[in-house]
Amino acid sequence: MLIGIPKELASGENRVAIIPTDAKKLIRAGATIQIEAGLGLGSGFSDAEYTDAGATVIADRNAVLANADIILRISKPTLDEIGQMKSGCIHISYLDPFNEHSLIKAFRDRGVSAISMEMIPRSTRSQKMDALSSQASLAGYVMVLLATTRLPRILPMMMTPAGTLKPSTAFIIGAGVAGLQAIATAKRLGAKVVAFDTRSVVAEQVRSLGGKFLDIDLGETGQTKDGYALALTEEQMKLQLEGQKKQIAESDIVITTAQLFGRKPPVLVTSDMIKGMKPGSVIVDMAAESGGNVEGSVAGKTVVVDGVTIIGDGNWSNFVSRDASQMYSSNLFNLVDEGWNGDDKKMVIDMENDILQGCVITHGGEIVNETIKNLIN
Amino acid sequence: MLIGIPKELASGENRVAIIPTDAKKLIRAGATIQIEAGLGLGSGFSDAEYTDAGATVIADRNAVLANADIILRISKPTLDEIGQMKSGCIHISYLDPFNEHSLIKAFRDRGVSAISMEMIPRSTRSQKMDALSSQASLAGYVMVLLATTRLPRILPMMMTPAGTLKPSTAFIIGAGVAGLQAIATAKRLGAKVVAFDTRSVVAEQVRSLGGKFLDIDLGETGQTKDGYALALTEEQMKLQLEGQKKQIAESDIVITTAQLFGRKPPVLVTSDMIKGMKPGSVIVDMAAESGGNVEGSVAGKTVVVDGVTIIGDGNWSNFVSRDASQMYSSNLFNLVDEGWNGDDKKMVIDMENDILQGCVITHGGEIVNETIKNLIN
Amino acid sequence: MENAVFLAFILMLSIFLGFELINKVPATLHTPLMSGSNAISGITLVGALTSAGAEHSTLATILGTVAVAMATINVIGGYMVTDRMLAMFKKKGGAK
Amino acid sequence: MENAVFLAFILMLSIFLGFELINKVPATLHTPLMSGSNAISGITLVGALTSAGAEHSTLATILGTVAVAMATINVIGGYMVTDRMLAMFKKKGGAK
Amino acid sequence: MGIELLVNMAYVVAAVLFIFGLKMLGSPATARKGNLVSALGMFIAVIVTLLDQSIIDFKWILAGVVVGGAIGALVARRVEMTGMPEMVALFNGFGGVASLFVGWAALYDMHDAHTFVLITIVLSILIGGVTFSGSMVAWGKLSERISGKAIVFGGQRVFNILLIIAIIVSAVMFTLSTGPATSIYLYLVIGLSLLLGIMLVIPIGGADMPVVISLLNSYSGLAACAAGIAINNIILIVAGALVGASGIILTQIMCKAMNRSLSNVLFSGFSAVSASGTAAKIEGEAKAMTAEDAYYVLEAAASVVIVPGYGMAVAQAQHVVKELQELLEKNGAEVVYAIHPVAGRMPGHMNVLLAEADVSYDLLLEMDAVNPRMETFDVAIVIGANDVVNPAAREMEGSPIYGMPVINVDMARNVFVMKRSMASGFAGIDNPLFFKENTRMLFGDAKEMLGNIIKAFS
Amino acid sequence: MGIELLVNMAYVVAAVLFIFGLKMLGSPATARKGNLVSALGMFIAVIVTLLDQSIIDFKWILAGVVVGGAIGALVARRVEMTGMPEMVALFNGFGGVASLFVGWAALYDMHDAHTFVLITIVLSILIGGVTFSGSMVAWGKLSERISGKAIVFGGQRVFNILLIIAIIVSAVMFTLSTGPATSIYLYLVIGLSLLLGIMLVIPIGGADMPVVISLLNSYSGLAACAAGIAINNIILIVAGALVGASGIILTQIMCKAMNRSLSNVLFSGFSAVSASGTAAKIEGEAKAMTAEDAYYVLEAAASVVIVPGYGMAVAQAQHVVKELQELLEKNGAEVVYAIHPVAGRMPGHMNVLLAEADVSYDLLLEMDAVNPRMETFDVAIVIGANDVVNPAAREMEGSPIYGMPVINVDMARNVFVMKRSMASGFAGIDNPLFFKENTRMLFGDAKEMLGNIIKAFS
Ligand SMILES: NC(=O)c1ccc[n+]([C@@H]2O[C@H](COP(=O)([O-])OP(=O)(O)OC[C@H]3O[C@@H](n4cnc5c(N)ncnc54)[C@H](OP(=O)(O)O)[C@@H]3O)[C@@H](O)[C@H]2O)c1
Ligand SMILES: NC(=O)c1ccc[n+]([C@@H]2O[C@H](COP(=O)([O-])OP(=O)(O)OC[C@H]3O[C@@H](n4cnc5c(N)ncnc54)[C@H](OP(=O)(O)O)[C@@H]3O)[C@@H](O)[C@H]2O)c1
Ligand SMILES: NC(=O)c1ccc[n+]([C@@H]2O[C@H](COP(=O)([O-])OP(=O)(O)OC[C@H]3O[C@@H](n4cnc5c(N)ncnc54)[C@H](O)[C@@H]3O)[C@@H](O)[C@H]2O)c1
Ligand SMILES: NC(=O)c1ccc[n+]([C@@H]2O[C@H](COP(=O)([O-])OP(=O)(O)OC[C@H]3O[C@@H](n4cnc5c(N)ncnc54)[C@H](O)[C@@H]3O)[C@@H](O)[C@H]2O)c1
Repeated sequence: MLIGIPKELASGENRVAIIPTDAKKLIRAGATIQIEAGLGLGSGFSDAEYTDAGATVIADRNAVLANADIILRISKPTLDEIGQMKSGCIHISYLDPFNEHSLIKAFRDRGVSAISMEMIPRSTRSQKMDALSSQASLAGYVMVLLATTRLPRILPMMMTPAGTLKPSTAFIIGAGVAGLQAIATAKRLGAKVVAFDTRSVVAEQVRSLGGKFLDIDLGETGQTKDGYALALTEEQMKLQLEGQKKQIAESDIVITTAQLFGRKPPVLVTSDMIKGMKPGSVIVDMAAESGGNVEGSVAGKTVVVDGVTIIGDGNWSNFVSRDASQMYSSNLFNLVDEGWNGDDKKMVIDMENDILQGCVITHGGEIVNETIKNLIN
Repeated sequence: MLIGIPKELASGENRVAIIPTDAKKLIRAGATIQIEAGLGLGSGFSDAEYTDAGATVIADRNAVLANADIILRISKPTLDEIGQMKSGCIHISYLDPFNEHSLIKAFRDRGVSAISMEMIPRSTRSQKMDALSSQASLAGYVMVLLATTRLPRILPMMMTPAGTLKPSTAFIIGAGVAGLQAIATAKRLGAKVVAFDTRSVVAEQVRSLGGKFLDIDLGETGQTKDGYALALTEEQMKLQLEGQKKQIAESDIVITTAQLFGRKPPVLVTSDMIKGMKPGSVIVDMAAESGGNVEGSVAGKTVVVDGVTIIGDGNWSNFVSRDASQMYSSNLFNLVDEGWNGDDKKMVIDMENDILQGCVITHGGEIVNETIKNLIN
Repeated sequence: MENAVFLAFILMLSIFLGFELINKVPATLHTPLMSGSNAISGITLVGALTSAGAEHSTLATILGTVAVAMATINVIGGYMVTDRMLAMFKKKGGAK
Repeated sequence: MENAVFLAFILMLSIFLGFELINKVPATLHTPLMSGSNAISGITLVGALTSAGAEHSTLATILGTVAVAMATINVIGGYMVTDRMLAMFKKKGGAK
Repeated sequence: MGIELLVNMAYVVAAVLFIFGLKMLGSPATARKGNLVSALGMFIAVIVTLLDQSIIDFKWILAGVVVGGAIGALVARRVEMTGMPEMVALFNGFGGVASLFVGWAALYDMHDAHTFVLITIVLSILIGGVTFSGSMVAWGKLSERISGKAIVFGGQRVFNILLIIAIIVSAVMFTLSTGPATSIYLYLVIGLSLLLGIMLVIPIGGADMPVVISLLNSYSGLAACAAGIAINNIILIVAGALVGASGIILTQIMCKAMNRSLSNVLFSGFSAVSASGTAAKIEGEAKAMTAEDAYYVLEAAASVVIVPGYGMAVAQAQHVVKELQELLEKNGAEVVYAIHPVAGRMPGHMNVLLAEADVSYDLLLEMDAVNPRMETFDVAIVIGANDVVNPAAREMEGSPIYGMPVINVDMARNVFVMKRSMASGFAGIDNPLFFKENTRMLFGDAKEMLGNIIKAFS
Repeated sequence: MGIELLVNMAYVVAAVLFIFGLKMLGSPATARKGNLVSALGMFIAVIVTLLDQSIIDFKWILAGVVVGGAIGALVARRVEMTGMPEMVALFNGFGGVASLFVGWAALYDMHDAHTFVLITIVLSILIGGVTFSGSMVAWGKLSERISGKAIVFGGQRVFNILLIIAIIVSAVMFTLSTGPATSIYLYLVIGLSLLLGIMLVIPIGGADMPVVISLLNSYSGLAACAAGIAINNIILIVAGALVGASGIILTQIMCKAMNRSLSNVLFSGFSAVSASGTAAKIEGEAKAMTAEDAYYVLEAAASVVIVPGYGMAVAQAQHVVKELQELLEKNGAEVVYAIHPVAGRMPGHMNVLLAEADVSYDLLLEMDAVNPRMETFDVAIVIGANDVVNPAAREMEGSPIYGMPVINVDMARNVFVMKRSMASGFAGIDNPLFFKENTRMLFGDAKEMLGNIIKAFS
């Protein structure tokens, strides 16, 4: 099977879908690989490395798209690009299937099997393909570091001849994959770390990283079988905001990670709370690009509001593009490998496979994912 | 005595010489304080906080300079400003006395007692006034964080479902005050840390922070009684460069801290070595502003050379201006306190005091510091 | 003084001493120690010897002879087995 | 059996038992333990009683009486002092 | 009299050697030498006894010694290492029967039918008999000649009580009677004591046999002691009492190592009749272990792999883990960590914690690097991990984690699992690892448990 | 005969109580009860002795008991707590002299001059005498009635050898002689043994007296034992032997706690004559301590301040420090850290390390917060710090660090200093702290030393 990997188009995107090591593995498994020239430069992988791995470098992007039996990439394609693909080809990338209805329809109509990386189920066995997790984990690290370089203070405590510098406090709202890594990173740097999450099961996990869990009694909350948080009632939302207020005022860094995949993120930090913060404090809004947890955050930008810096850059893992590429590439490889038939040397989409069941959106000219199908029709 | 604190003029300087807490302490000791309006804004201290502490806020900068019996600040003054000062007034700031000869002469001629913060002796007892140390320590922290946000990798090792991310390696050249803090910070973040210094006594200190000391046999090296490194012979310099080469090629982050107060810093990383580094690697040149340890570093700028990012921003502690101000202010307070006469409520320059002996450059219309006197005459 | 007094003291002291001798024994030594002290309990051989050799009566002699044989098995076997166990133990300890 | 045999066994067993009884004693107990076992060594009082009361000869009686007095000081004083020491110890331990 | 004094003084020496021998047997470094010391004591005691003038005829002695010695030596040399405990049971039984015979023979050596002597005779017969038959049952159970299961039947308790009463009655009658009646009561005591030994041991399960043997060993010491009093031989008294007392202590130590009380061991069989005992069965195979016993294994291990999981994070045990690692290394062992990619609750969870504890990166191995050489590890220590070491992922199709690669700790020679209970982990599934032959559970908070093991490295 | 048996069986009970008493005295939890148990044993022994038919006249006994009891009770009640050790010495001396007298009196109670009995008599006199005079010297030294210094003179060794020969000769002559010569040799033995006791103890320094007293205590047990053989009293024999043996062990334990050998304690005085001993003087005052002893103090402490320095960093002891903190807290103590601003080799050095070990920030106090309440801490543990706790900064004008504020650990009740040697720190100056009355040095690598203390918390 011919695997094609086009360059990413989004501006500033430095990550790459497949790194040379994984390209080599795929080739060893029997695949042929064509990449667009200059594919890995953003993460420091030269074309030569891909050639060494056995891939062919092609300057013509359209050719890459048109030839491929499998297309591997990070961002969703344009409608245009879908038109260039072979019917029956497999396209794997982020798709944002809850919102990109026209894209899904285009896939269906073109007969392309579209796999959405967001829809990989969150079972223990599928973790190795779970790009949301792998990238969120890096995001947690990046967000803390970005906050740190913006903060006019240091995180750790220091007792020095020139007086004692008190430790900074970091407050992490949402202790999912990104939140936990943020807790770990801030803790490493010596900050006092406090965290909150609506799922009370994570309190133990926060403590297992040396963080303090902020106790706010919201009454009954819960999580889906995939571990996602359920939405709060309006009453609960109010309780939460009230309960966080004091902690936010006392914190030097606030990081919100309640992205809530598939839903609009809740507002967790209001303008009012921002006014209550110390000048120079920093807020990182992980969800800025999809609507934001923080009032006044601007997607893709860092702004200063009332003396408080609000970082809403987004695409966090792109800051550590090389490692992010390695992880994403590994996720893709594992996914292809899951469907790989070693005898025929091709990827087969077996709708009995519980992992593929979850993430294949269109297949054989149909929308096969129930949730998306219901949403679109 | 009237203490005057003018605003800092250097562009981008956010630090402040005296923070409200220390202003209050000085006033309690019997001083009167006048500050220039807007003094502390860069570090988040409002004029109101100074007023609360008992200081007077004056909009006219010239008045602040002309009234003061003691002037406290960070950067050296302009020649102009010296002309506005009272004769017999005490001026405390960084002075760069080895290079700023005309400044020193102006102080002498004006009859101002100029104290150079760089010249505070490095005895155990004077550590609380040692601003070079307090600021260098913060610089060590800042340099690592700046490097980290530029590096397309994360520092710690991570074994995840999406593969294992190897830990990054940080190589710190010069394990003085800044270097040690850089070691500690990189170590905290989970990097493999290797360090080198020409003073072999620090090997144990490096290890005490969990770092590895790179063994290069330079033969006899040494240090002054103040703990400063002696200059290397040409032969030794060659040995060092040779010995570091491999380590630099293997490192993701290289931080050079060999500022060598009073001398031109040695070149420790050559263009050649930079070419040998992995794409995306980061070098921080602490000494960039005073000549640089790294070939190709640009003072005050971050540049990319051969795929390697070279950070030469300088004024490192200014990145964490609030904590830096607190420490510098504490240093100044301790220095004034050292010469303070509680009965007369004034600062007396006692040339018997071994600390003042070291740092007072001009006094009573004379250049009193022997080294500087010899240099200028 | 009467024999009984001495006996009482001796019994009392022996029992206390027996209690005190065994303090903290690693689990690996439980079986060897059991086996070793079992061999000591073969001391009854000494009694058997007197019974077998004293020629009091045929029955006593027969009983004594059987007792000697039995006790000897206990003594010889016990010490040898213990030694084998401990030899193995030593080897394992020495190997590392 | 002869007394000497019994004596030998009893001595041997007592001495071994004495060795085994004292194992790991915390430093704070060194003095009380010394004092307490010193009180036990006042057992010589029992011997003194027989000497003083048996009326063998005047000298023996005098010696015995002095011995009784001395040994009683040892016994009474010894136990009381030990108890005082240990009481203090307990109180300190209980306070925390 | 000269000779008798000599003999007795030699007995003192023998007793001293026994005491030293027992003491030395209690510590690994000196145990083997201790056994030799005690054997030397035995040798001296036997030799000087032969000097005793009351021994007139050596031929029977010779016969007994040769036959017994040959059998003992042969059996001791032949037995498999695994058969050791049953061999001890067998030897112990022979010792018991010897005491029984010595006591019996003493009957015919009595100059005056002193009640005191008669009591000691009946005691030596009684205890010797119980020791003998009890040891034989224990031997049968261990060598699987008798079912290793606890054999129980209704009314057993009542029967035993009646048996004991009968024994007491016959013993009393024996000491009071004279003439031919003596023999009848004698045979009754012998028969009933044999029966009692059987009754006491059959309701105890095979797994508890070591404790029973240790107890019976203590009894055989007491039997020798009683026989000694009967025939007025002081070395029998002293050595017997020593063994009797030290045996009791050893028995108690062994019970403690199994986390049981002695009475629980001896009488739990009875209660098994009433409790149906099926629910207990499933868990029954997970074997718990104390920190101290774990220490003895670790102390002898040459290579150890540590597998941390979420429980290490919860217990915040990373610092203690590092300490154990250092101790093991100082002890000459190779130590590595095997990090499963999904261990913990976030990617890199274990890395964060182990870096905090300053564990060198070089020691952290990926699952794939460790699994192929898992057989070479003496011990795998699983610290608060569960799903990531669950062999069900390999073995049990249909398990929710089937197909996920796990760290195959069950292939290591020994597996120690530290967790607080038998509870399941994140995936909520049972873990067959806990029931494997080579797995031992160290129940408790990981940090405390590790602390206890570290303490044992004195 | 009935009564004699009763008395002797009561003696068995008394012996059992002594054994339990001794055992219980060895552990803090049971010590006080143990003393009562042993007192009960003594009470029984004394009471049943009075039943003995050989006692005809009670008046002298009564006189002796009343006088002795009154004195003993009075003194025991009056003595200051600090005077305890000397009191024990005094009592012990009385016990020794009592044995001497009992042995002596036995001479007049002998039915036949059996050599064996004579030997035991001379032994009881000899040992009793040495115990008495030795104890008196020890008492004098402790109560400062005699100079506490080791008293030595030229030829002392030769003199002592001659003395011992003389004693042996007179003792042998005594056992062999009859008639009036007996008395002469007897007096000789008594006199010489008293002299020997003095000679043995005077060359030992006051600080070593507790060990000497413990040894003399063991002797007084042996004296009682010898007297017991002489007068054929079994409880004297058993109790005496018990005390004799346990006393030796206790003596050895005490030597070990002082890091000395017994022979070093007993004979070091002699060598002092040759060595001029001035250079040693300066260092002589720094008192070393073992980890185990440190544990006993810490175990009883209610508030502890930990002062880390560069040595903690070098030893990488931060994790162990945290563990000790947790153990102390579990034990009910308050623990804080006092961080000196220049501790270590870079600003915040201690913070970095303690954060790595996850020590809560709330426990880190600045120097200025700790110094005012330093007196309230039971123990200050200085871990590899030196300059920052150097009182010379306060006290010694002209010292290079004069005027620098330091952490005033010397004001705490006890100070433990952990470092490898007496070497100086960064500033290169000596530290008078090490020589203070309330300071104990724990020499060794900080990590290992802390590990040892932690082990003691079992
Ligand atoms: N790594 C990730 O990114 C990630 C994210 C989400 C979920 N997961 C899932 O989490 C699981 C990770 O496996 P795992 O083996 O690390 O953990 P696990 O399967 O959840 O097992 C952890 C075990 O630790 C024990 N434990 C808890 N506290 C303890 C304490 N204080 N002391 C001793 N033991 C303690 C628990 O048993 P007791 O209660 O009996 O003590 C529990 O069985 C996988 O199923 C994985 O899929 C991983
Ligand atoms: N904080 C700063 O920024 C800075 C910078 C430069 C210099 N200084 C100077 O450094 C000094 C700091 O004072 P300090 O009390 O922390 O340190 P210090 O005075 O240098 O004393 C450290 C002590 O630790 C002991 N030590 C070393 N390794 C050890 C080990 N493995 N285990 C146990 N003990 C060990 C050493 O004694 P042994 O050899 O006997 O073990 C040494 O005396 C001050 O004089 C300060 O002025 C500080
Ligand atoms: N089983 C697996 O293998 C696996 C794989 C990946 C993730 N997971 C689990 O899924 C869970 C969620 O993962 P995620 O990080 O991608 O989730 P997410 O991005 O949807 O949400 C981030 C966090 O925000 C929290 N949150 C939601 N609303 C909030 C509010 N109002 N206030 C505060 N916090 C709020 C959520 O509970 C979640 O913890 C995690 O617990 C993770 O462990 C499991
Ligand atoms: N006694 C005190 O209280 C006190 C106070 C402050 C600093 N000090 C000591 O002074 C020393 C130097 O302080 P600094 O950091 O300000 O010095 P610095 O800024 O002059 O130099 C930084 C480091 O670079 C090193 N260096 C010089 N040439 C080098 C080369 N060619 N290659 C590699 N490294 C080279 C120096 O040895 C020094 O460690 C430190 O050891 C510090 O502990 C002592």
